[in-house]
Formats: sequence, C-alpha cells, structure tokens
Amino acid sequence: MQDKQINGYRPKIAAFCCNWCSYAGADLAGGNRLSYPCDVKIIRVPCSCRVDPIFVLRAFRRGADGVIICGCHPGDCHYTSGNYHTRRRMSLLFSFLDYLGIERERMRVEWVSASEGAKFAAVMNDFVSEISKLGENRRLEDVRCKEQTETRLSEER
Amino acid sequence: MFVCHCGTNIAGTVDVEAVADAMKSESGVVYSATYQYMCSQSGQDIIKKAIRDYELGGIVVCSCSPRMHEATFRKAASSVGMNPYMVEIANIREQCSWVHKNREDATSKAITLARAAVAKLKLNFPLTPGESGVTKRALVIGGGIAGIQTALDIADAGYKVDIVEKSPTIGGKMAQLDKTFPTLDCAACILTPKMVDAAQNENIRIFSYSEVESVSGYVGNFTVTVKKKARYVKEDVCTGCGLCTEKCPRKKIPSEFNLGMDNRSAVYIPFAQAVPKVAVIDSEHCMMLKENKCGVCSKVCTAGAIDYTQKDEYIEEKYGAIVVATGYEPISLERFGEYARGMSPDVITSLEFERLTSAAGPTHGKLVRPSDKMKPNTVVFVQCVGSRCEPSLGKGKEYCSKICCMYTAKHAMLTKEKYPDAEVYVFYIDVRTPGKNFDEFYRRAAEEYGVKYIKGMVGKITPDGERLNVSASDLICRKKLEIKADLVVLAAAIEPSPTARALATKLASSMDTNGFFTEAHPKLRPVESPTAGVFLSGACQGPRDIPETVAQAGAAAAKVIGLLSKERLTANPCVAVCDEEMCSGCSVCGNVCPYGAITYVEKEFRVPGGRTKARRVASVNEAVCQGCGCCAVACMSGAMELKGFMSSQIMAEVDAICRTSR
Amino acid sequence: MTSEKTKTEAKTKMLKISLEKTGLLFEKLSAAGKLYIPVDGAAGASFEKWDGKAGEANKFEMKMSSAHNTVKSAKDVFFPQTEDLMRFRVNGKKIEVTDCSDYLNNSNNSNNSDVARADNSAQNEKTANNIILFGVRACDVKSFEVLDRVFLSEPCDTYYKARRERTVIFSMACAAPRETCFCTSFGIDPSCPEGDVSCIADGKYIYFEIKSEKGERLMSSLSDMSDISDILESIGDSDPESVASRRREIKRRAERLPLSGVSTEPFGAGTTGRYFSSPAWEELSATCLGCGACTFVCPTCQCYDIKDFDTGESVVRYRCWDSCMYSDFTKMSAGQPRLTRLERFRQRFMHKLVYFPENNDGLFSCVGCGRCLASCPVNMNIVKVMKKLGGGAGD
Amino acid sequence: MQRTDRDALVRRAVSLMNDGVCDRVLAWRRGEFSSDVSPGVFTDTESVEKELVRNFFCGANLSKYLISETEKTEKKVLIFLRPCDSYSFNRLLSEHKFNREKVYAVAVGCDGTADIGKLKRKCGALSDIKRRGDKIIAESLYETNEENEENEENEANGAERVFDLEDVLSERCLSCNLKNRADCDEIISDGGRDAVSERFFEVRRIENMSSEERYEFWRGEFSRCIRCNACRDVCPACTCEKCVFSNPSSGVENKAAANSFEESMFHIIRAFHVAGRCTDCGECSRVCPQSIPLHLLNRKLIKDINILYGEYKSGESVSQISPLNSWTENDADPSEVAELLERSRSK
Repeated sequence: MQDKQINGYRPKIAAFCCNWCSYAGADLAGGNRLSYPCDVKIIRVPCSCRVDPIFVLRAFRRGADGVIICGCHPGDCHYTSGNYHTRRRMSLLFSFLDYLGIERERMRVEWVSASEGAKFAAVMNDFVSEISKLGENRRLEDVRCKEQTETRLSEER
Repeated sequence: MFVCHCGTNIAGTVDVEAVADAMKSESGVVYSATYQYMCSQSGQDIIKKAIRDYELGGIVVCSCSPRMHEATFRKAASSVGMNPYMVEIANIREQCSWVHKNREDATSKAITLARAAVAKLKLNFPLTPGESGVTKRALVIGGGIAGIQTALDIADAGYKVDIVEKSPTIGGKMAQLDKTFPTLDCAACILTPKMVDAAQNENIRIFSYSEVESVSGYVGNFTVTVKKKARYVKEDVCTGCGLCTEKCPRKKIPSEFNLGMDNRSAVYIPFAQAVPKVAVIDSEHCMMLKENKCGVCSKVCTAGAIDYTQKDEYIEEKYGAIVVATGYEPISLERFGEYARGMSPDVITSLEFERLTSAAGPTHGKLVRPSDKMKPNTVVFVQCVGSRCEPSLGKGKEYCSKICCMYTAKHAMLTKEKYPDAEVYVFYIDVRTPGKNFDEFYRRAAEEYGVKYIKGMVGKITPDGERLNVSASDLICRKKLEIKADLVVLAAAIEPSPTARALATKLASSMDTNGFFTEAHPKLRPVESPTAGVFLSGACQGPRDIPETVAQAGAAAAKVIGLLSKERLTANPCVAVCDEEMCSGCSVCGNVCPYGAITYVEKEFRVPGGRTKARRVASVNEAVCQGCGCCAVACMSGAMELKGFMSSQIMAEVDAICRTSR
Repeated sequence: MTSEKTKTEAKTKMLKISLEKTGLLFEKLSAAGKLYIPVDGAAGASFEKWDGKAGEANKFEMKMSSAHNTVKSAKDVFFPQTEDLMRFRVNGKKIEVTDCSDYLNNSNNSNNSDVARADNSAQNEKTANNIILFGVRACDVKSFEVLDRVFLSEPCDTYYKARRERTVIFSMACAAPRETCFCTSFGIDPSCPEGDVSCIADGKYIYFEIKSEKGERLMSSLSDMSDISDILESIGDSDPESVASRRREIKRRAERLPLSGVSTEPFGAGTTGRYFSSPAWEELSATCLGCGACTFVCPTCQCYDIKDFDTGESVVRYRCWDSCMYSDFTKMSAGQPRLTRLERFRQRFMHKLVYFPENNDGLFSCVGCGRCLASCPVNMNIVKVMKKLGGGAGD
Repeated sequence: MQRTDRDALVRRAVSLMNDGVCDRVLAWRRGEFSSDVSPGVFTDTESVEKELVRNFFCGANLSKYLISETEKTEKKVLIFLRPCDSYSFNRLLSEHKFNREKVYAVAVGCDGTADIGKLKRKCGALSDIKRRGDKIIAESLYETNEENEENEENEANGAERVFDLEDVLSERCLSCNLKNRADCDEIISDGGRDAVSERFFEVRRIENMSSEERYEFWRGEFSRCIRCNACRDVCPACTCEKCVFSNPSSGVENKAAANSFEESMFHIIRAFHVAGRCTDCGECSRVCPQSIPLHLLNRKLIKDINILYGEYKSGESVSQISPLNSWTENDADPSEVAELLERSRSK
C-alpha cells in the first residue's frame, strides 16, 4: 500500500528512531527502495530511551494520529540497556493511556535492527494501515492546535 | 538551507527546487539553494561561501542520511569557522525520495523534514567536544588465530596486549585442523609458532582459562575485570611434564580437543603444543575436588604445582581498546536426524574429520571409520548441513557458512590421497570458490583426484548393517541415487560462539540477528564495532576462512594501534548536562546510567534571605557519558538534558512534523 | 398579570412559583439565555449549564441543588479560568494579529473551552450571549461587587464587562449554610440576597423579588410567553408573611453557625502596620502547601496571568487564573516580589482583610463563603488567620 | 480511640523538647471543629499540650514537611509516623530529600482516618463528629430534610446520625494493611489496620469498562480539574526543585487546565513522574477540592508494575530502586503487555 489513501484520509505518524539501529534500518529500507507511506516522518534520537513520554503526548497534542518508537532489539542496545528502559516505560505508558481510554493501537514500540530494512518498511506499512483504520485521533487532541491547522488548511485550499 | 539533488536520487522523486523555495519563506531562513551533489567539493564550496557571505549561524542540508554525510558537512562548516554542531541534516533521500514514489507526496514530506530540521537548528547551540586520555594497553578477547594475530600485531607496534581465552590453551579452532586449504600445508606447523611467539612476546600477557567478567568505561579508558577460573595447578610452577596426566586414575573423560573421539584424564593438558603448556584439573571429574579422595597428581608432581585450594581469581585492568575475537562453533546437528547423526558413529562432522586425519589426532592420522577402525571405501561428503536453510524449516541458518566448500574439497582430496581407490562423493547445492587459487583447488579435487561432485541434496541416511545407506538426488541428471557409504562427513554450518551474546551485552556492542557482532559500517568500517574502542577480528563477525581472518586481525590491530598511539581523544559532545538550579539530587539519573557517568556533589545555592544552602546535585562525567539520554527521560524535573538532543529540540521537531497537512 | 396592575409597586415585583414547577421555569429561562444553576454532583455542587431535557410529565432530569452551596463560586461565568484574548499568526515572515472577541461573545463558564465552543453554534443567535445565573447565594452576590470593583474600574476589563452586562442574576436566600460559613461576619444577610431578582424558597414555593431593571425586563419577557402564567403566579395575601417568616428562620440558622462570631472588627483600612510584621505568620504559614486551591474556589480572587500558547500554527495569547500562593506569581525579569512562602501566604490574607478595604471604601474582599475552609488540603484558612491575628497576635 | 492516643504523643513531644533533643515537632493540630485538623509544626511545649491532636481526622501525611523543617533547626525535628507515612518517609530518604540525622522519628499506630468529604456529603453541615468504638456519630447543624424543616425542636438540637466506621473511612484506609517500615528512633505503637477491601478493586472496575467508557469516565473526572496543584504540592513524591509544569522551558508548562488535553496531560505526566515512587498514600485524592479520584491513576501504574515486573511497594526500604529505573532481560514487550494484563485480570 504505497502512498495510498484510505477514504482520502491521511494519518499523521511520528516515528522516533534510535540512531544506531532503527534509523539505520530506515536508511536501509531506503537503500533497498522498500516503500512505505509518506505519512511516516522520522525523528532521530540517539537511543529509544531518549523518548520521553512527554514527547509522545506532544505528538498527539500537535495532531499526530499515531506514534511509533523504534529501537534496537532488546539486548542489542548500543548503550547496553537503553531499550530495556524504553520497554518498561512505554509498556506502562501505553497501558496507562489505554486505561484513560486512549486507543492503544495508536502507540507502538518496534525493535528494528540496522539490518532490518525490510522489517522497517513492513512495520510502517502495517502501522499506517492500522492508524488509517482508527481514523483521526480524537481522544487525545488539543483542539487549539487542531482547530488552527484546519483554519490554515481551509485557507490554503 | 541547502538542498541536494543527489543526481536523480533525490531530484528524481522530490521537486528539490520546490523544497528550496518553500524554505525561503520559513522564518529564520535567509538563504536557500540547491545543487547537484552537495557532498562534492564544489557543493561544499557553495556551503562555505554562503556561510561566509550571509554570516550564517547554522545550516540545514537536505540530502542523504546523516549517517552518510553529516560528518562531511560538519567538517565543511567548521572549516569556515562555524561550529560543526550548528549543522543539521534533513534526510530526504533514504527516508524520503527512495521510499516514496508519488512526486507530490515526496516533495511535501521533504519540505516537512526540512522544516523539522530548521526547527531543531533554531534551538541548537555550539558544542565543543571534551577530551580524555588513552590507556596504552589493549585487550583481545579470544585466543584463536584471530586473537593471536591481532595481539602479535599490536604487540609488535610496542603496545601491551592481554589475551583472554576461555579454554585452558590458546589456539582455538585452527589448532584442531589438520591441513589448510588451498595450499594443504599443515595447520599446526603455521599456528604453533605463532602461539609460541604470543607466549614469549614480552608485550603479551595470556589469561588462559579466563573470561571477561565485566566491562566499564569508554573508548581509551575501559576497565575490565577478568575472571581467571581456578585451574588447581599453579601456572607459574607447572613445567608441563605431563606426569600427572599419566597417573591420574580418572581417564575416561571425552577429550574436548579431539571432539570426544578419544579420552583424557581429569588432570590434563589439552594437547601437546598447548600454550601455556600447563595442566588443568577438571573439577567436574577430579575425585580429589569432588570427594576429597585421591590426590595422586599432587603426589606425583615434582614441581609441587598442584593446588586443590585454588579459587577463581578476579583481575582488574585498564585498557584503551578491546578486540573481540570470539570465533565460531559448528552448529549442533541434533535437529538433523535424517542424516543418522548419533545413530551411527560413522556419520561425522567435518571438524571430526580434521581430527581423524590429523597426525596428532585420536587415530594418529590414520583415516579409519570410527566404528570399526577399518578403512572406508566409500566416503560421502554432505555440504550445507544447516547452511542456507529455509527459515521455515526451523533448523539451521539462513546464511552461507562460506568455508565448507573449500574444506570439503580439501577433505575429499585428502581422502583420495590416502586411499586413491576410495569412492568419494560430494553432495552440494553450489560450489563457491571465490578466493585466490580456490577454484583451481576445487577443480583439482574433481578433475585430478576424481572426486565425484554431485549437485543435489542428501535426503536421508540410514544405517544398514555396517554401512550407511545414502539416499540422494542428482539434480543435474535428474535421478535418485542410493549409495552405500562407509563414512559420511557432514559439513555443519558454523555459528557464533555461544559466549558471544553475553559478551556483547557487557561491551554494549550490537549483534545481528544471527548473533554475529555488527560492524560499524559493513563496507567502510568492517573491523570496528559501533561501540567506540571495540574492534572485531575473525569469525565473531561472520563466517570466514583463515586468510581472511588473519587479514582482518591485522586490520583490527592497525585500528587499535591507531587508537593507542593517540595521546588524547576528543569525545562526543552530545552528552548529558545537568541544570544544577533545577536538580533535586534524587539519584534517579544515576540509577539508570549504564556507564556510571553520574555522580552527586553537595553545592551551595543562594536561597531567599541572602543566605546559601547546600544541596545535593548531579554531576555528569562528560568523558564517560555516551549520550544515550536515558537520564534525561528519567529525570522528572527536566534538570537533566542531552546536548544535541534537548527535549526542546526534539519537541520542536515533533511540532514541525505534526504541523503538516493531512 | 394585567389585572394585578393596580396593586402596589412592591407587590408587582413579587412573584412566586411552585417548587414542583421549577423545571418548567428553567426551560423558559433557558430560552432567554444560557442558564446556569447549581447542581449536585459527585464532587459536591457546581454551577452547570441547564440542559433541560424534558423527561416524563415535565420532570426535568437536571435538578437544582438543595444546598445551593457550590464547591467553586460562579465567578467563572464572568471571569473564566482560561480565556483567549488574541492570536498572533506567523505567515512566512509576517506576523498577523487577530482579536479573539468572537470567543469572547461565545464563552461560557466551562473551562472546557473546546466543549463550550462546539455547543454554542446550536444556540439561538439572539439570546446566545445572554447569561442567566440562577440560585446564587448572598455571599456570592456580594462577591460580584468585589469583582466589579476590580474589573469595571478604569481601565475597564472589557472581557469581563461584556459578560457581566449580559448576565441576569437570580439570587437565592441561603437556607443550607455549612459549618464553614461566616458571611454574617461581613454584614451579609443570607436571607435577603441582592441580585437582579432575589429569590427565597420555602417548602412549597420560590418567591421572586425583582430588584433591578435587568431583572424586571427578563421577568416581564417571561410573563409575555405563552403558558407561563400557569406556572408563574402573583403572590397572594399570606405570602409576604410566609416570606418574612422564612427569612427569620434563615437568619436564626445563620446566627447559630459555629463561625458566626468571627469578627472583622480588628481589620480593614489602615491596619497594615499592625499585622504585617506579626510573628504569627510563621506558624500560620508553616504547613501551607502553596497550592492554589483556596484561590481558585474563592469567589473574590481575581488574579490572572497572561500566557502565550504556541499551537504550531499561531500563538494564542490567553489569560488564566493565577494564585498569589504560587511561587512564580507576578514573576518578573528581576525575580519574584515575594520569595518565601510566608510572604506569599501573608499577601493573600492581608489583601483580603487589609489592602482591599483600604483601597475600596472599607469593602473586604472576603465574603465568608467558607469555600477555602472546605477546600484547603491542610485546613489552614482565613478564619484561623483572623482569630489568631485578631485575637491579639497582631499587636 | 486511636491505637496511639494523644496523650502518649504529647508526653513524648514534651519530654523530647524539654530534653533538648528536638525543638520542632511535626504533628497534627486541632482547629475550629472536630473535623478541622491541620498538619502542624509546634515549636513550644505549651502549644503541643494545648493543640496537638491525634484522632480520626488526622489525615495529613507529615513526611514531606521534613524537607523544609529539617533546614530550619540545628536540633532534630520530631515526627510521628503512621504506618502509611513510613513509606513516604523511606522514599524521601532514598531520594536524599532530608538528612536523617536531623530527624527523630516515632512510629505511632493508626486505625484509619475519616473521609471528611464522604461524611459531609452524607450529613450536610456538621456541628460535631464523635467516635464511639466502631461507630461514628455525626451531628448535623440542622436537619436538611425539607419536610422536617419546620420542626424547631429538631433544628435546635441538630440531628444525630450514626455510621459504621467503615462507611466513613477513607478508601485508602479500607485497603490498608501496612506496617511501619521506617527505621524509627522510637516506637510508641506499630499497630495498623487490616485491609477490609481489595486495593485494586476500583482500578479493575475501570479496566473492565470499554475503551469508550473509560475515556468518558476520565474526561468527566478531569473536566472538573481546576489545576490548583494541591495534588502535586501535597504529594510526597513531588519534590522537584521546580516542577515541569511550572518551568517554561519544559515544554509542558501551564498554569491552567485550559482544555481537555491540558487536563489529562497534567495528570498523565504527574502520574508518570511518580510512577514507581508513589507510595500510594492517597493524599492526592484526599486534598483534591474537586474530588477527582487521582489515586486511581497511581494505583493503575502500581498494579501494572506489580503484574509485569513483580510485586513492588515503593517506600518499603530506603535502598530500593524503582522498577521504572531498572529492567530485566525478560521483561514483557510492549506488544504483549495488553494481553498479559488482560490475562491477570481474568484470573
């Protein structure tokens, strides 16, 4: 599903990728020309453990419909244990947001190594299609941000 | 703002002019241009000129991955006086033009990525790397040919090297080999001198029967604790006479060196050329250690080297560089029941075959069937046992073990040499012979020696009386074959040493899905691990033969020498930093830091009323910090930040990315 | 109604309605503007927008709280907790400034501005901006006087003024005081509240006394509606006496409250010197957490902060309640004027009891509603301060 | 009345002050009504004797005051620790928030504190509340029932209502079975309560709702938030020099719950920042002027941590490390967590 739109809806996806594995994995996906929807935009962080739950909320506030955090496989962290911390933090965060009624499917952690370009593309394809099914993020949005984006877009049109 | 076409790599999918145009109206951007190849000299000149002409405070280059050319552009910027950390890269090639096909979508994504980079850059500030010293000593983990060669080369350059080897002797797999391809010279003849060299080199210390317990520190300044396992023999006293091994009453212990094809005693010297040539007591089988009965070896040892009270010893040492040379192991063939492995002693692995043909082996070099010690008349070699396996089979490895084609040709040839009348079959999927004189070698086996190469896989081997029934298919002649064989040799795939995984964790080094160590770059930095100061040598990184291993060992040694020859190292400036005004000294950051880079100090702070108050605050050792950022997230108050990846910067990127139109 | 015209002025301004019919009354009132009534909830009573869905036999789901005593005051109808003022939009390299007065017209008391904005579109345009506050207690009515002094004096706060002018207040005599109440200390009569229409309820009826032109206008517009005459009755001969007796009862109840004896006598204009350096502040403030609970439930606290929020598209300048108990209150580039908790704590009470009356003809900026007593996490409050300082600790 | 009666506390406080060991006492101070009890710092024996109180209404957790009070004296600060407070005490100590040398800790017993909000909602205006054994007798100022309103007699006397202790006990006390865990200088009593209700009952109730229902539930609760920061300021785990919500450079700073996002943002981040550190003392819910059940946020995290990473009770010891700051190689993957928790629920 390359750059395909589902009912004209394009989700916004923020992908945090650790520099050593997942970002390199994304580069490899590029090198191998494995396509995935352009709705995925990558933010490079040194390690998945640099991703603060605040960043995740920030993305949702600014209108992201899905947030995905990619790191080295457990055991392979460039910094020994960073992704183990990510694993705990995000497990708890996701479960907690779920408890508050935020769709769990909007958040994901995936382990993608530098050699898994194909996995990176597959994961992104899958995530985008899942988010497209869920539709717009309504439960964790800041209307002030959304409202104004919509104003700008309607003006642009 | 500089947008690179990268030929058509970017410009083919992304409208680079549109990106440059869009960025012109972005607040903060004063200059925006495109060029064919930004990374080229003339591209860099455009950047340098713009920096000078417009007195730019920072630049964004929209180009390939920062992993590719970030360093290039940083260097260019710094050559005209800009702090290199005021350069941001928007990855519009690997993560945009190459993965999207729709030009409009790709262009709009490129603009977004450029905006995110600008948003981050606005919050950048110049960073200066810290410096640290270098301990002039290297550690080599693994004492096979890779480790030995690396150690010898480093020692040769005048630096101290320690080898840590988990077994009682160095030598590794190569010591078990008989002849080597493609020259058929004797492995022991070329290896043992090197082992002796290593033992005698005054720059080299060998910790045999030892393991790496823990590693801390960072490039140039590692602290490693080595666990010297108790061998119950005083290494410096034992003369290696071997009397104890003769007198030891427990003799029925399968020999590791000969792969269980003969026995050794509870106190033993692995093989005659072992280095160090010192006995070791196997605590699992020694009666004295287990039941406090016996003590024969102690009585016969004239040197008085036996010491039953020995304990594991821990040695802490500082190193500037670490080389991993943990080698490989043949895979376990448990799951290959179809080859009758375990049902008949005459189904052996290639490594066992090496021991069978070795003059120092259990048969003293006489190639006989293990079952009845008779001459084998028909020998079948099966290639790719566990190599190039379908992952769906759930056994074996997907990769090619690389060395099997050549050693099988060697084995076939050796068989023919010993028994010219023997029938020798080799079943193969492909014969891969890319190497100097390799194909000639293989052709000699097939053409001169008359080894029968059959393209096809062996389906089943069943013991049939004293012989083995080999059912196979010949893919070229498209027919089924039934061969009555006397001996079957399986070319088992090779895999990384099982101890490597734990070591990788200690070293903070990454591994690929197969458990081989990952190199920093597969082409450009093949002997370095992604962890600074940790280098790779030999088969720990992937299957390779002796010449390749030795070449890589030399390369790793050269890298180590290069590192050790530096007086000071400049560190990554993207490290954690603590805002002491906000820090409450709660210790959370210290608890999560994998490097122990955070300590706590009492500091005086001004409080209302013109007084001061002492408060505990965190302090980051910039030389130790590797910049993962875990502490910055753990810190509740946000006192801890990561330079280069400040929360504000990441959030600015998030904002820019989410701002895009749906 | 017309037949009553001959009766005295006072009597024409007095109406009554059967308690059972209040639902119908609310329905009528809500047609004239956004109607807020105190409603009981899990967290105690609060002013809520009446959404009168008619149930069976004119029984409305939303019932007025019998306590009338809300956790928060109704001040946020005029002075919402957050309110957008203007917006700056960066377009390329230009900045565009827009007034948020659209929102001003539409805002209501909900701090859920997102919700508020959405439901306004459905409102009748003409009446959309009118606000009717029903069931305000005497203390809270008095608190509006304090707020007016601040916001309506020059320079006038137009945002506040716009809402204030469009609001009709139906006050309600307070028959259900709490043990924390001490409005009588500030000379407030809970039985006879001010407001545009002053109401008092007994077991059977709510009586309305029209007190202002605004009230008059609304009530007469009500009377003009069809089928309202069925529910809105003119008072009969015995009614004035019922009302008077009810008032006596409420007064008696107020007199018996445990805190009714708290005296404001020692405070007021000109007493700064007496209390400012009192050593008692140390002990009083020792366990104060410095949170803003007292400030935010207080009907007279009117401090706000102005902040910018970057939406990514533009910057919204908004104001939001602030608390003098916060360490960053009125923080300036040179720092905070009150660095210690003691200073901040003292400020709050000195302001209520000394500074405000000094600048406002003796009017205390406390109305004795008792909300801060109920809300304080550590049970430290103005009564304890008044007793401690007034009891001699001041001198 | 309480396991440790007031007189024992007063005696110890007075003698420790007279002996010159302590010059500040952290205890509970009586106020205007029986239910009006504040945390108090006593600096003289006279006020200790007069105003110190130990009863059913002593809700406040005093531990956090040690941070500021230990700075104010050269001598020691005397603190009385109930079983639940001892956990906060340990937690603060493990984060180096005060100097243990400057504290004289005395363990006192506890058999529960009242949920005053609950009482008030049941009785309206209260004139007095007494405790007799397992019964709580609440006297109303007047009868609120409209039918009886005209009854002057009744009104004058107020109406007396009797409750079972457990009906008016704080929720945190109902499920409490804590024992004093602090290394106290002295133990007057270490008796605590035995749990009569299950600690995670309410959390499970919410978990069992549909996602939609949970969303509506919390939206409703959070919409009442006035961002007074009482929950944060009272929380013994909130001890930052500067809270991220008061720090303009943190990116989340805000003074007001301006919309539904801000409302939840504050509580999500706060719950996360105290996760693994929260001792479940319940102060956040107790002090919330808008009665938002904030402890149910923290308890959810505690429950998940217990299931995923093993039983853990923050504040049990000074040396413990929060499960959010540690890890094991075999931790559950985020993708499996939902299922794991689900399974533990159905058990």
